Amino acid sequence: MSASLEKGVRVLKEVIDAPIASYFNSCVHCGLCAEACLFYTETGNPKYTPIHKLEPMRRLYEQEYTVLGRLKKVVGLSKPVTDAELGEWQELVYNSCTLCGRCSAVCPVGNDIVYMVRKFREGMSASGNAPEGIKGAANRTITIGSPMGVKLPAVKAQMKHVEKDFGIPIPMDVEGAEYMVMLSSMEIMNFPEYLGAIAKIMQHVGKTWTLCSTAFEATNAGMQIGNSDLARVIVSRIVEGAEKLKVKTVISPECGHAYTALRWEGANLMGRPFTFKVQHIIEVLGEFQELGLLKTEGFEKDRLTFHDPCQLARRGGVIQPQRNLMSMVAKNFVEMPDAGYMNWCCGGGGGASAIEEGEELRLEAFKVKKSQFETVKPDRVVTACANCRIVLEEGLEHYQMDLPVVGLTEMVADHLVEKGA
Amino acid sequence: MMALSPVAGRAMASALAAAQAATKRPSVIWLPFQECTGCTESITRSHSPTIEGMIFDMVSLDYQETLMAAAGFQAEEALHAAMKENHGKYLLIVDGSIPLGLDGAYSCIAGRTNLELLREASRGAAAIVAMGSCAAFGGLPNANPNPTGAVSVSDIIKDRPIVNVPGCPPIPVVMTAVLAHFITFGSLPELDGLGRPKAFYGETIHDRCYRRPFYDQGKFAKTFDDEGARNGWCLFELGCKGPVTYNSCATTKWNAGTSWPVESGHGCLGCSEPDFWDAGGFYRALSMPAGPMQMLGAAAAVGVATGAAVSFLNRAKKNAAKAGHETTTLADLEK
Amino acid sequence: MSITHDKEFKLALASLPVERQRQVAVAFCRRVQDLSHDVRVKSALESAGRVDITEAELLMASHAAHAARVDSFAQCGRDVGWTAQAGHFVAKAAEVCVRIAVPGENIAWEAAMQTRLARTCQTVAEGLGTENTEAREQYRILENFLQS
Amino acid sequence: MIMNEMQLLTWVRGPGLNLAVGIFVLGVLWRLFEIFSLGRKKDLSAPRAAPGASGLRTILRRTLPAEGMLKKAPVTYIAGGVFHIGLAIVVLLFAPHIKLIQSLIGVSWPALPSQFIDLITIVTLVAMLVLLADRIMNPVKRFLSTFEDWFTWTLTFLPLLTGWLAVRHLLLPYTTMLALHILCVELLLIFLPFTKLFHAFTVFGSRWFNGTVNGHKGVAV
Repeated sequence: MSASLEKGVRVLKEVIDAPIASYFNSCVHCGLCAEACLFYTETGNPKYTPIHKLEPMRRLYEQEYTVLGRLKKVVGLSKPVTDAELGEWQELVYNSCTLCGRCSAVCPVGNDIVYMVRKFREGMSASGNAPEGIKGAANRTITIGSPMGVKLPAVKAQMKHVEKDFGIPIPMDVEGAEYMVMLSSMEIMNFPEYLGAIAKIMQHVGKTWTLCSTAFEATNAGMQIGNSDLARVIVSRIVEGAEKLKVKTVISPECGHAYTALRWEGANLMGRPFTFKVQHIIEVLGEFQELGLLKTEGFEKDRLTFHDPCQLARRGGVIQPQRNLMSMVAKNFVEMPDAGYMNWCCGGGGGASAIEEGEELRLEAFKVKKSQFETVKPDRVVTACANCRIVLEEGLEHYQMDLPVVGLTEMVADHLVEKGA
Repeated sequence: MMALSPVAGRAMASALAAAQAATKRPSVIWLPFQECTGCTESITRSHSPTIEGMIFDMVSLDYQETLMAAAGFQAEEALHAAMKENHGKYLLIVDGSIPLGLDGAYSCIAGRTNLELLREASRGAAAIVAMGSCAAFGGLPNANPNPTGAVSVSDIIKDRPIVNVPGCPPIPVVMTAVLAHFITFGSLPELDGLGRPKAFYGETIHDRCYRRPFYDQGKFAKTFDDEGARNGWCLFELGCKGPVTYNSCATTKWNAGTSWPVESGHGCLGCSEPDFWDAGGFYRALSMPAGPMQMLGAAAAVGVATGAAVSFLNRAKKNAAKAGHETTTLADLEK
Repeated sequence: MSITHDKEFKLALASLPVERQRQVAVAFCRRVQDLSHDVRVKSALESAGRVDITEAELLMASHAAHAARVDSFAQCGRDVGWTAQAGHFVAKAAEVCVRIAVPGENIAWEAAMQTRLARTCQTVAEGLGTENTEAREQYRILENFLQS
Repeated sequence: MIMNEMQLLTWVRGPGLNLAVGIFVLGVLWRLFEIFSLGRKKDLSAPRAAPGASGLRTILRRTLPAEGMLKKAPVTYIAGGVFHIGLAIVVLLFAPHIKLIQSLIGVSWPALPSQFIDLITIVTLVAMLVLLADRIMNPVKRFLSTFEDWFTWTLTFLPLLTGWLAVRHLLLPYTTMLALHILCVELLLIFLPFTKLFHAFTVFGSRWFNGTVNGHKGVAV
């Protein structure tokens, strides 16, 4: 066994726990998870069946933690997991899984398949079997501070631009602010207007907020690649920043995985509960709305629909606030089939959009979004995840659909009553 | 006789008349082994044909300890004379099982073991009727732990045609009807896999039981004196073996068609089936385990112990994996 | 008239009719258009620059610019250089230039912002930080445009 | 010596059943320990809502198809549902079975008429055949299927079939069929803890784990 494989196997032995054991023992090969997975439904290739993506881990579990599995291995009925096999599984564990969690939502025996894929990635990454694309992102996040190589000067440049554009100062490193706003590299590079929208909203509701010069990047490639050690390094920057600035709440940006990394995995990665609250920007806006702090004027009049980011809705439990916000600013808001809890993934989550060789498959899987859109024929799509936004735009462009995609936060900001104006 | 077709009935009537006309009635020798005389008691209750009718008009019963007038040496003489005179032609009836233990010493007649007697008598027999469950299947003496080493006739005799007429005792008319068949046609009736005449052992008690509708409706007597019992509901739950017992009690009934066990309120014991004595208890429903679940406690204990041992090993393995954790660095992402 | 800050600049742009806005927006884009190597961007800008452009032509140009913008997105987790990102914002600006706008929209202002982002990306890529004079250059372009 | 049918029946009702139930109990306890003793880490993230009864809720909720799924896999859901419900009815509401359960644990309840059980058995058998056909034809199921899938299907199908044949007096004498029926049930009991059939137990754990994790996040599943 090569040293890297040995490491991967050791990591897997460490992460296999009672839920995983229970899940593997419960699977009856009913195949329903395939029907929930866009990579199967759109390609018809059974190898994309979610539970099959875990086959090497299942065997390892059986061989390491069950008496019969050990016996089977001894007599040669169960083959040991090899490096080549893990290499072969890379496509299944990364390219064709966005950790969207639809499989976990439909499994009749209750298996949380995504939970297992996340754990399997620990072993895949430790054994050197993660895709180059996510490896690069992890590398840049650890060494540079952002998966896309964004450094502080670039952030400052965008801050300055936004300050000019919106005419509102952007605070940085303000101690004792109520909110610490995180960004994703995607927003810094592609959608600086998000930062402007935040500035506008915070000014509108009269809350104190700040960016943090040592922790502006919210995304966590360590989690996407499935390595807790690296994920911890990344998340600890945010924790240190938030504690240094003594903020009450850290706001995760319009980015699904950043939210999961910070909100649900963060404290577990750190090994201690957070001293601050973590909220997605949509949750924060929802709270402002409930408190009556958001005064809006006018409505979007065209036909709008909302694409629920998986990590926000299905895996994060935020489903209603975005709908309340939509209704606040849009007259003609229509829901797609399966919207909300069972919404279909854009196809680029879980690090998948960082994998170049997976693009063709992603576009194939995008057909499901296409058909969702075709059913309701919206004029524009609203979402709350920068990655969804780009993956959607690319897919729509590929299928020649003229359908603009916009961010919810910006849309809300656009409708705020200008105070004193 | 119920199962004979009208054609057979007519043939039989004329054959009987012919047999009567013959000067000599066929010889029948009845050997009693490890038995209780219940079978003899039973056959004397036959009403159609009656035992008297048979003995006087149809057969020459040359040896039957209970019924014959002779005893002791006279009886033995009669036996040997009949065997010699009718060699190859007589019908041998056996009731009771044959003990093999202690060289057969458990049951002897005139100083000779049953085994010896059976071997001797079978040599000249045209056919053998194993009358009653003991002769047919070993019966009660054969029940666990079988101290006498009792076996059935067919366990010993392999070279003669044998009819098994099981029952404890067999139904009287069944016994006489089998004899009548042999006398009339000179052959044995059609037999099932266990050597029983199909005419009488072709269907289960359950199939012909007048209480069957209650079974189908799920109406069961729970005790022998509850309302269900008074209403004549199914006795399955009280241990009735009707579903696994092949016999004609439900149709021929007993005592000249008066009644039969189930009609009188008791479940079938399954007395005409092999090993009925050891079939899990008379009052235990067929669907119930025959014995108590003795292994449950031990199994649970072993299960918990194995589980605990495996858990211990698994936890040790997992902890070792944890202890061996080396913080992953970027370099580790490569092979 | 001399423009010295954004408030003035924005108001001045907003007061222009859409066609005039488009012209000045194209002028802003011309300054940074070399940062994009996409022919679709260049042709969209050329179309936008024509005063006699029809709505159908605008629509076509808009599709081309849109495709160029989407193609040049910095993908989540991908290593994207700031130079390439500058090109993305040029494409975005070009898309604004060929938008069929309704009165009240300030496409010139939007284009100005996107071109400034493009310029910022370029200076970030060159390690010059955020120091650039794009805003001042835009004020000058507008001044000239208003005088002509 | 070859057993006669009554001896076979007596054996399967006696020592055979004893052995099978013993292995079953042993296996179930062992496997439950083996699986659930692996433990899991406490979730340190702040819950959105108290998990409350989310685990129990999921245990119940997952019995029905998830939103929009029935249309995607009607055969699996309908035949699967019919099979599970039918099996439960036949196992738990047939008078002789109740009698058996009563003798084992002392609890009993009213039975259903045997004609009704007969009908349910036929429906269940058909549902199982449909599921088998689907396993052969459906590309995903065929792809996932291993020896164990075919084996466990047979293990489940045989007790139903032999039980039905015994009650109906078909094919073999009742005694033999009853003995075979009990024997098949014993095989099922023996293999249940060591095959995917063990989902009969772990399904509750799995649903509960999934439910509590989601309850923690405030997602109702």
